[in-house]
Amino acid sequence: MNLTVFYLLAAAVLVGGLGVVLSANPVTSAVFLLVSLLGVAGLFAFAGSGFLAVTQVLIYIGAVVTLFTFVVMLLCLRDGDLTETQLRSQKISSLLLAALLLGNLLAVAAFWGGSNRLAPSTSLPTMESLAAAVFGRFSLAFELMSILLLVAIVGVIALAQREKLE
Amino acid sequence: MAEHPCSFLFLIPLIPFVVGFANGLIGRYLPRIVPGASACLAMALSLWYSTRAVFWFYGAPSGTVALRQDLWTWMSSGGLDVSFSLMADQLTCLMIVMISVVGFLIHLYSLGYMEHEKDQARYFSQLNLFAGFMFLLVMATNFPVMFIGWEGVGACSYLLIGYYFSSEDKAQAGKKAFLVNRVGDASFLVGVLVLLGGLSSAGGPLTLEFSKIKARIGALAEQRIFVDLITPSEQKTPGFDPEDGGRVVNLSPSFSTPERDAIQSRSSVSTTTSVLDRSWPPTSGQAVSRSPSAGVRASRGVRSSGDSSPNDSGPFSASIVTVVALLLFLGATGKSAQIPLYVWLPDAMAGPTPVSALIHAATMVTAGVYMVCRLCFLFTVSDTAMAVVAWTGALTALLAGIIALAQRDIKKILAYSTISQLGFMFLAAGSGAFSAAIFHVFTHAFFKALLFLGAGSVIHALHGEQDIFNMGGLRKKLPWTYRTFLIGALALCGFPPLAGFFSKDQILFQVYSSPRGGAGLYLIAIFTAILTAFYMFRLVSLVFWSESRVDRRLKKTIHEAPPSMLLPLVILAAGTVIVGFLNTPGLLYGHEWLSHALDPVLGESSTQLKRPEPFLEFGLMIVSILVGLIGILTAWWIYTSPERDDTLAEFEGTLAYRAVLAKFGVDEAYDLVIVRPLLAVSRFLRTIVDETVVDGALVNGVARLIDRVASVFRELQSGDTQRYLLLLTLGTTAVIVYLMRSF
Amino acid sequence: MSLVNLHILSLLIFFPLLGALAVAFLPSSRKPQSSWTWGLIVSGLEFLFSLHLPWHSGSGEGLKFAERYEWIPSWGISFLVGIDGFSLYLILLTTFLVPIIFLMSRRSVSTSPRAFVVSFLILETGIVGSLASLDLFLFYLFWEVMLIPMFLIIGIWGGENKVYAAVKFLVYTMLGSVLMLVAILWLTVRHGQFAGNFTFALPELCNTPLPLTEQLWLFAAFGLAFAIKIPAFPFHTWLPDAHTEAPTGGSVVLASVLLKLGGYGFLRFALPLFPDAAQVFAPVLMLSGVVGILYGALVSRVQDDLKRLIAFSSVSHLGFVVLGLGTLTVSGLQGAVFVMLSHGLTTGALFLLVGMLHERRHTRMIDQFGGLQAVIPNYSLVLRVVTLASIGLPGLSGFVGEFLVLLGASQCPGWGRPAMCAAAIGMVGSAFYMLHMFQAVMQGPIRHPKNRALKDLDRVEMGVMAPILVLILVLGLFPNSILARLEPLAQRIVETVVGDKEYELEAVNAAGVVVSRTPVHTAEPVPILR
Amino acid sequence: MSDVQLAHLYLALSAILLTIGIIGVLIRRNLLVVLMSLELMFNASNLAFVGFGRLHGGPDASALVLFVIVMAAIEAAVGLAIVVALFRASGLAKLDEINLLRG
Repeated sequence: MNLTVFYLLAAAVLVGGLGVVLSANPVTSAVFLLVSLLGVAGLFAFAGSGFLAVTQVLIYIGAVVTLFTFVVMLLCLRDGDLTETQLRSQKISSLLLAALLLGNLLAVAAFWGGSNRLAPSTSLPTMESLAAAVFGRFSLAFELMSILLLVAIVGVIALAQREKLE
Repeated sequence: MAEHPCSFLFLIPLIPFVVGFANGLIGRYLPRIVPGASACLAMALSLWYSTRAVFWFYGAPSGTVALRQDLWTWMSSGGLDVSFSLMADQLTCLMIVMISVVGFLIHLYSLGYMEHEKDQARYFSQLNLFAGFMFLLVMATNFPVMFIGWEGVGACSYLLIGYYFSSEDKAQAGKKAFLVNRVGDASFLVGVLVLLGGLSSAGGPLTLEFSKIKARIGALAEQRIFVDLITPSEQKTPGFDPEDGGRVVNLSPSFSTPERDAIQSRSSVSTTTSVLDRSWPPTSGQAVSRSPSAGVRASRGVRSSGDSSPNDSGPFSASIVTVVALLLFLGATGKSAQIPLYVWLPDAMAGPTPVSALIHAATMVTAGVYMVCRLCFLFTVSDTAMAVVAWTGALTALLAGIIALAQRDIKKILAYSTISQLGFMFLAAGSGAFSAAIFHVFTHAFFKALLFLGAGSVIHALHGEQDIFNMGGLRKKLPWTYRTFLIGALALCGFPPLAGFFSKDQILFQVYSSPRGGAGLYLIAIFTAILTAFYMFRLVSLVFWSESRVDRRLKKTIHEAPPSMLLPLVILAAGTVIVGFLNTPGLLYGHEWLSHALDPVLGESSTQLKRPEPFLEFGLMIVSILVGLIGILTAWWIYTSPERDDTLAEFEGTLAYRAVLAKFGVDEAYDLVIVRPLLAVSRFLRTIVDETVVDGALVNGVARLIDRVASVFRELQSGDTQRYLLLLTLGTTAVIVYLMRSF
Repeated sequence: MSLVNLHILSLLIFFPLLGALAVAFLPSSRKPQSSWTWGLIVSGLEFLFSLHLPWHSGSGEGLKFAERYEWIPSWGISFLVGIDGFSLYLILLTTFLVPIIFLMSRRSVSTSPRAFVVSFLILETGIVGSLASLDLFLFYLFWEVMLIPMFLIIGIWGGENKVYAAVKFLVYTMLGSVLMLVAILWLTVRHGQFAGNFTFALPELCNTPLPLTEQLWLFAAFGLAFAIKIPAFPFHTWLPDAHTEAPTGGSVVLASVLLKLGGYGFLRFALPLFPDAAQVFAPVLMLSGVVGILYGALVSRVQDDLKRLIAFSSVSHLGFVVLGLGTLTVSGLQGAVFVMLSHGLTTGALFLLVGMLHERRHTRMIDQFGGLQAVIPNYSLVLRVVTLASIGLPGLSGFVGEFLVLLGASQCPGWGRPAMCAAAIGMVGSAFYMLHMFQAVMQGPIRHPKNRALKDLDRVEMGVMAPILVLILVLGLFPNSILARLEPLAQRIVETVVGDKEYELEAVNAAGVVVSRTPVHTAEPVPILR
Repeated sequence: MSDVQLAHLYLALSAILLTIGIIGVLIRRNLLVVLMSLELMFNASNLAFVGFGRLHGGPDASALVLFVIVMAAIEAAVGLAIVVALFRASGLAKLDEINLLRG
């Protein structure tokens, strides 16, 4: 049963991603983004780390995508703003390059010769172990991350101030 | 042979210097009379001290060759000590007395002449500075100190010619004078340094003191004497014994250096022997064909070639002396206006007339003659140099005399006559009659200063009119000027018993009879004497005798000069009458006092007849008097009576006349050959070489190259994030490919 | 040795720096006028301090006022300073000129005088430091310290084309000095290989036994830096731009002192360090000198900007310096130093005078002037004296140096004599352009009505010019005290270069006491290091 | 099925997703879409982490994913703020028209 589930989720992820990239209207691409992110969340759950799935749903769907949609609505881009002018040559070259990269990555994924020490698959990450890791070994990273958040908050506020800008 | 210390010599140049500086700095703020008066006072003091120096010198213990005062060490470098010291020997005494007397009189004259000028202080300060430098020049004991005076007088003359600076061409004349002089000065300096190089390569202490150099060259000089006198037959020199000549003939490498020098130096004889041959009209027909000298000449033909290159740093040889002498003489031609550097003197007449009288007639222009005579010991070593000096002098005298014939500007005529007289002096010096040259310097200082001052008072009376064809009939208007000017003119023409007669006659006689002179030189000189008499009395008759051509308006205002201008005229005229008797030839029951006085300085190196030839001398004397009379009378006959004007006019149409009037276009030639090409080259260097090649192509070219290279890499920093991502992806792919190569 | 003598040099080096800090940060110097006053006070005190040097340095050769403190011992870098005749007079010239520059710039410079004063004081530190330092690293440091303030001075207070000139100056000089840095490091490493210790101190680095080819490369690197600075012939093109665009003060200090550091560098470093290479390069120097003399004279004759004319005249005069260095004779080296001093005075005075004219008339084009002598007699008197001095009229300062250089050339075998003749022609050339300049500016009729209104020198300007004129006269008449001090030094260099003797530059021990040094390339390390 | 195969599948999926994101950033000019594509790339990396974590066990992978999610949130916030500011300032929402810093 599980492989079919995986394939469904993967399909959702990929379709969502392609939709994000290909849809002309930012609103639709936001919706597609939602789809793709949900798929990723499902994959997290499928991999057995439910906490990550929950976080994914809360932060991404709850915060990020909403934010995107707000901004899209806020800017209320007219169709004139959406016509994208760009050289075909660059598009083609980037597609080629992406294909090359994809090939390489798939090759890596395919031929990657496992790992010499396989962990017992029973040791799924529990909440406790995760908390211990985050506040123990990764405490420095955690602090830095919080500082980064603070900075980001301040920066966003500064950027979003209206009167500074005209 | 000692040098007697003298403690006040330094005052002679110092006083004019100090007063000159003071006038130059604060003179403009003093009452009008002060600068002139103080300047005259300074000159009077210098005159007093120079006369005192003369008496001190003759009161000095016997065996004194010179008074000397060592002030301080000017430069000491690499074994060469240049001491700032002054001296006074017979020659210097004569010069300083002349300078201070004439200088004082001209300062006095300037008081009257310049009284209407508003910037008197500058004039008198520069005049004083000039006097100071002139004293320094003649009192120097070594080359560098002499060079101070040498360049200083040039600078002062530059400043004084450009006194009326607000007119373009007068400033131009000043600059021209300085530049032409500077060429000579550079060659003078090079000559000194080559001499020094010769001394150093010869070993022994480096020195630039005249006396020491004289000692160093003395050995050479003595050997030269008898080499000179080989060609004149031996009864001229009792001291000459045949086996000496024999020893000179068979050269062998075993000779010691001075002897070999002597022989090498004889190499230059062969070049001038043709002159020497002709220089012995009656008696030397058989003297020339004597074997030894011929054999010597033959044996020397080969080795004479290598010696005479300027870079010859071999033993101190006569060839170096030749080079040095020629370089120094080029300097002399610059300072005292000889071919090829005479062109500045006529333009120098742009200065105020007293300046022309003092600097460009009496003192500065004779500095070259003084230098040659001061270094006679050096010049006489090289026959080439002596011949060059003599012939340059003769040709300059002739050329200037011819050009003077056609000039209309009264001062230009006098200027060219000055050049011509200087030519006479060099002719005398070059033919070994140094005392005669100095004697002519002395007399010429008096009567030429007199002539210039007279011309000055004429110009003064005519309010600046200088064209002699707009004058005439001034004999009545300016009686004193006329008389004094006439005396001067007669003296210049060598009319007895005035000063010019004795000096010029002595020169002519020496040139004719000296082994270095010769008939050719004598003929040129005598012809020039005719020209001199002619153009001088063309001047006199047009200015004073013929009826007046002055235009009406000026006629009323013509007036005799103020006493402060007349007094110097009268004194100089008196001097012109007197000074000739300083050197009355023995033939006229005189004692040639001056020549004998100068003998210690000039004697041993001047080649003169040891035995007087009365008939020859008397004959030449008569000839020169007659020549002078001819010139005077023709000039009078042509220019006094108006009915010859039309013949003159149609003569003035001829090509020859116009060529002479155009001074043979020498100035234009120099301008075309030297000045314009130099400026063209400069512009080429500036625009093409400097701004285009060196700066443009090389310096900024490199900059442009770097700029181009950088602009290629600049594209990577386009600021386009998407391009960055492209490159990033490319790099990642490359890395992965590299990592996956094993599969 | 008194306490003053022990520390006078570091005082002289760092006092202007402190002054600069004071001017920069003291609140009392907010007002422009007061910053000028501060600058005058500081530089005046500096001048007084520097007067201590000639009075207490006694006579004879050797280093005076030496100081040595280990700075970075592990790399053998030490703060090692000391002066002898070569540097003494250039230091005096510097400290003498800076107050004058402040006096003159006070009226002309209006934009941000504080920065002006500060950068000039820093520049003074750099100059004095590089003149006094005997440690190659220290020398390089001060050498670079000089560049930045000069760059700012040209680039901020300069004329129309100032940025181009400033950048050109900076890049050009940097190029040379960077190569010199490479050479310094190379030399130190090699010396370390030979002597077993690692030092930048000049006394130990002398007589490092290097093979000829290596010496040639190193000499070329040093020589390029110094030749650009002098500037010798092909490397001169930054000079006219820098001079023309720089403000008056900048031109003065550039012409009077900065250029001299090139010649000083040859005397102090290039010749003693690489004697064999110096002998090889001597004809090149002579050639470049002669070409520079004639080329500068001709080119400056046809300039139409006064400052450019004087700049090219500097090229011509400094050609004499290069020629004198190339002759490798005592007289030549003495003459080179003396030409540097005299040129520092005359050309500095010329730039000051041109600056005064520019203040009054706001142009430097020659054809804008003419006949000024009638309007401003005192100015023309001063200009005339300076002109004659710069022409090299004997009795004024210009002649002595040129005469000695020519003397040296005449004693130098081989190409000496031809070089001498060419240089003598160059003396005519100097009259050629200077008199042209004087006539065009001062004489002839007054063409431009503006010129009738010019006002003559005022008291300050006279007070500034008077000491310069007096110095010109004194140097011209009594040069021998200076020459006597220079002679043994020049003698020593000549014996080292020509006569293969060891260069006996006294070593300085940690206490700053001059001790007679033991030869470097003996087995045991030199005692004075750690 | 074994964890190894699953990890391979996760890796493959993350590779594809990453490529899609890159393509998005490369060929789209609309700032919002570019940002979304960035989000896609973040998620791709997360997938890779989770895959490895599944393989190796232990909490580290999850911790890293957590941090990456926070990073993504930050990035989105800041990026959107910039977009808004830019749009207010110049009415631009297109990447190639924003080149004020272009050298």
